[in-house]
Amino acid sequence: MAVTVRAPASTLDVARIRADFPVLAQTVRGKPLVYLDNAATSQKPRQVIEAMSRVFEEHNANIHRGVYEFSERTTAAFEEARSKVARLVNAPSEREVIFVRNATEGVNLVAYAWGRDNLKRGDRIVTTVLEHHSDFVPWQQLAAEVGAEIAVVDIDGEGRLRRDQMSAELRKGAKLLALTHTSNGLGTVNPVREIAAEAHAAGATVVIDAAQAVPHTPVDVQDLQADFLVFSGHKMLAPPGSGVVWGRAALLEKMRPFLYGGDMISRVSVAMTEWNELPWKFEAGTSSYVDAIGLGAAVDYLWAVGIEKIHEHELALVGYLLPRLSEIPGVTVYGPRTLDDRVGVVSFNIEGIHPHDVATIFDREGVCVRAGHHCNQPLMTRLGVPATTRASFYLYNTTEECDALTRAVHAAKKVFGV
Amino acid sequence: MAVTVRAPASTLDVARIRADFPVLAQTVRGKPLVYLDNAATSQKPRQVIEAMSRVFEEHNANIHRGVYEFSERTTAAFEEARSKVARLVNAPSEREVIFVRNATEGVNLVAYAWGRDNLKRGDRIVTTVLEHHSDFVPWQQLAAEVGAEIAVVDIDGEGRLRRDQMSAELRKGAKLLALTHTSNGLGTVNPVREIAAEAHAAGATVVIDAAQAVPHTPVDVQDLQADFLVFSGHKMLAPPGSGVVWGRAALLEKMRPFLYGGDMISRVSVAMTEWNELPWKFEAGTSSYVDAIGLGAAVDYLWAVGIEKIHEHELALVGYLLPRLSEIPGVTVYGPRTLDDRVGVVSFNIEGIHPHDVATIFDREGVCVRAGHHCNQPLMTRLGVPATTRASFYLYNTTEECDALTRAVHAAKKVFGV
Amino acid sequence: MYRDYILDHYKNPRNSGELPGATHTYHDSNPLCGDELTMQLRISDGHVDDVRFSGKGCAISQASASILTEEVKGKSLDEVKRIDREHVLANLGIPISPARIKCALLGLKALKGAAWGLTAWPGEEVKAK
Amino acid sequence: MYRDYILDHYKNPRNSGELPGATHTYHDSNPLCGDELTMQLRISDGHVDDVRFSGKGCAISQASASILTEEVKGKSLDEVKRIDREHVLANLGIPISPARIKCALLGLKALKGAAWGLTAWPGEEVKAK
Ligand SMILES: Cc1ncc(COP(=O)(O)O)c(C=O)c1O
Ligand SMILES: Cc1ncc(COP(=O)(O)O)c(C=O)c1O
Repeated sequence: MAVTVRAPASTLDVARIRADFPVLAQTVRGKPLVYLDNAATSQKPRQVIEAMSRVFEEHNANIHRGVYEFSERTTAAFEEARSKVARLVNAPSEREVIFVRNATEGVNLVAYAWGRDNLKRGDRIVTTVLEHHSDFVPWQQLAAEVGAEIAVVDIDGEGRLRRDQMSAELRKGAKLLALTHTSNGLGTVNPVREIAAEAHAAGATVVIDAAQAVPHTPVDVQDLQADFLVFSGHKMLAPPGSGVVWGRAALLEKMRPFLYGGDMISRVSVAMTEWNELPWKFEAGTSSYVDAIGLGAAVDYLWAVGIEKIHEHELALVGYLLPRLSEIPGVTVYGPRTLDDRVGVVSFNIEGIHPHDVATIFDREGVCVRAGHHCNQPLMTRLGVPATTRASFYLYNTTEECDALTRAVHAAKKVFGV
Repeated sequence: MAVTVRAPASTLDVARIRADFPVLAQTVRGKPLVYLDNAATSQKPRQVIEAMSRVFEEHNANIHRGVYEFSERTTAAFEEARSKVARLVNAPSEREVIFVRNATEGVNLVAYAWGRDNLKRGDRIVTTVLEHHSDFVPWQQLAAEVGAEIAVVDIDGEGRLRRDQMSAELRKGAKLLALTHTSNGLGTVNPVREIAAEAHAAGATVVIDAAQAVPHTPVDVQDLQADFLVFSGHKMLAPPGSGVVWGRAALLEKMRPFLYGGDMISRVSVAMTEWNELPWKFEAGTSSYVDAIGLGAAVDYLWAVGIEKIHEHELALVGYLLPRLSEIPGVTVYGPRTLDDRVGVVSFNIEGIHPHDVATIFDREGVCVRAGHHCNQPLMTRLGVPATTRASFYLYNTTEECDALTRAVHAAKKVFGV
Repeated sequence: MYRDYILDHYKNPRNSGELPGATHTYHDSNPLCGDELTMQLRISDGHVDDVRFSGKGCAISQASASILTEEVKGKSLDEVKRIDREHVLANLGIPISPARIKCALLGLKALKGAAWGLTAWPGEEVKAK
Repeated sequence: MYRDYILDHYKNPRNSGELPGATHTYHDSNPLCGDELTMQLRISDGHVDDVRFSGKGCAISQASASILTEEVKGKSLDEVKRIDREHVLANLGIPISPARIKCALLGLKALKGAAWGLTAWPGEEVKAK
């Protein structure tokens, strides 16, 4: 399969960026670390690691309820992180930004607190074969519980959503659209704004899984016309434990809470409970406030570099890798063959070698890639493969690392004699 | 109110312990920090802070799914933390230890995944007026949803559970007992083992809120005969974001999952999903693995010091403070007046000064205490006060800090002329 | 934070108690502290003829409410509606720490609720059980 | 990890295919990798008369199963039931990294399932929808 693409130029000072990431100086079995598993999780710059340690070392205290300076300082840092996230996705109000553990908990929050009260027998949920399990299984289970139907829109041969099918499904009527902004398996970017408009016209509420979007491209919840949007901090330089649900205040206010307990209440008596205001109504118990503060520091870092520039940098790497990888005999690349509407995810297989064997051999070369179903089993079934090997980029990756990857492909072929 | 108690001797080398906690060297408004809000959250030793940074700096990668060395190392560290937690509470198997964000999420997990399928109209839930909102509101809301009844057992004048009433309520029949091991508002320790036995005899499932127990006293889930037990890492030297549900495997296996998504599945197709094995069936999406690894380091630290010794140290501080505080005119102390069955929590009020004003004045003296309802509104209503001032100890506190507290009481009285 | 001025208003609240013939009444509370506060206005000809507050709670909330009642007497309803947070905080004449802002502003919230004739604060309708 | 020995078993699996007259059959899989494996035994007089496996997946899982089939032929059912993980890993003669252990042991799991006459692995009954 020959692929030629016009690679845009990157304007990032990658050497300087790499110096901020202590882990990138590590070696694996004596070889330099080539970390190409960013769609699974990103590495963290020292600015984030230090922002977290600083809380513990300088003013740690539980937030919101303490009438003393340390608690006030920690609360301020936590709420400041919320403001940064709100600005990042252009949320109309910070009240709409809820901290959760990860994108998965975010989808579940919407499914439990909005879905159980708003979906009923016979209602239709429209989703796609590109969804990560985290944006599929919660809806599948909710549908089974309430008796709703699920329509799963297919992709074309290049891994792009079948827009015709999507429109047709929405025209049949839908109560909910659950759509991934960006596919973690193939790197496809969906035309969310257009589809959301059609979904709204059909009367559907729109939930966007932006776990692979917010880290890599500018995302504007108002421009997309989403109703809910979820993402995970750990894929965007922040620690695991820092996830976000953004939701329209008008919807969040009408919803029942999800988790019950401390901090999300305003008043509790034996007989009844009043809820706290947004966003705290959805944050029960002690928040992962240090993780959230880490996310705030990550947003600062991404802003300073420039998210649009990061996107261009990743496309430059895809533009570099795609033709080189595709020309190797026996290699099949899945997903978009051009740079339009895609991010820095490259999924492929080598004929005659199982992806797990590929990843094991790569590991010996210091190259970290993912091999498996990528929490995308319906997509794997659709592609007719048990698994793929996936390389995914971020701001610190280089063309030299792409070369290391192609060298590793040759090494694997040699071992297996294919 | 005169109180005399025989204070046990502490055998901790507190100076050495304090040297491990960077935050304790801080000053507040020029005065040494006196941190007495440990029931809200604890401070962290450098061993924990460094264990977390080390992951980010040396081998960060997403867990469970990566076929390369960094992922394997991080997975091993995460699962090792689980083993440590299992040993800490003497769980029969690591499969029974589920990582959640905090105790609150833990109770909600049980309420959603066990409660919704096992409680029905007319069933009785027995609980107590000592419960934290996190072990009360989830049951109150579930009861309202399914039509179950809630019986709330009272306390006596010293803040100890009315055992007679508890037995009587259980004898009436109960499907669920939700019981706090240790009161965060008063420091009372409940006779959990005896009550659990009565609850089992009545046919009830037993959920224990051990958020204030595991950090301060040895807890053995097998000895207590609990069915579920929850606690939070951040109250025991670990970061916020590291909570635990322990549950009997036989119950966990029969339960539906709670959160749906990546990692908690074994196989997903468009039509159906199979769940992963325990404990991962209950851990959807990317876990807060760095927080969990921090909890593992915290367990190591607590073990090295000795949890029984920590308990004795705290009782020594209560034994020192209680008589000195009680003899100040206008001070009312709530909760047990002896050292039997209690932990290092001292709740009090000063006549004529609202607790929030007390805490503000204390803060100017560098003394951090909590003022408010402590997420214990039913208990406050029972005590007939809007709020209390609460000092709570941990392994690094000293008798000098108790003196700073009593000096601050006098300062507050002087300001208010009472 | 506890200047004599504040403590004096706390211990000897002005315009405290029940207001006979009140035309506007609003109750608010701060469940976190257990502060409770009711403001009552008697309006005639669009002006505050008389004002009273009653409540219990911390020194900051009670003193702030007391100071506010002194100020609004005789003001027009429009003037009352225009009083803002900054003004109330400046009136107290002391730095208020973030955790205590709600205490300091409870009186203003109740006053506004009364002046606008509200029955519940927008967005804070009881969402119970 | 990929010694010639392993690659040879992967490319030229021994005892591969369908076993006519099988008395014991067990299928297992590793959804994470997409590995699938069926073990079939023909037991007579308490001994393994013949054995076959079929499946698809990574080199480690397929080679490990192939090696195992060579070993069990002629063994008593009791001996087969006693084969343990350590033995299988030692048989492979290469260090297996933690993430690949499941691959290396899939053949053993299917063999045990067959030998014990299981229909599903204990604790892994399908808990769907
Ligand atoms: C007894 C008790 N239960 C539950 C909790 C809730 O803990 P978290 O906020 O970590 O969920 C607390 C913490 O204040 C507590 O003291
Ligand atoms: C598109 C997409 N959605 C959801 C998720 C789930 O993210 P998390 O595991 O952080 O909840 C991922 C992560 O793999 C993803 O790529």
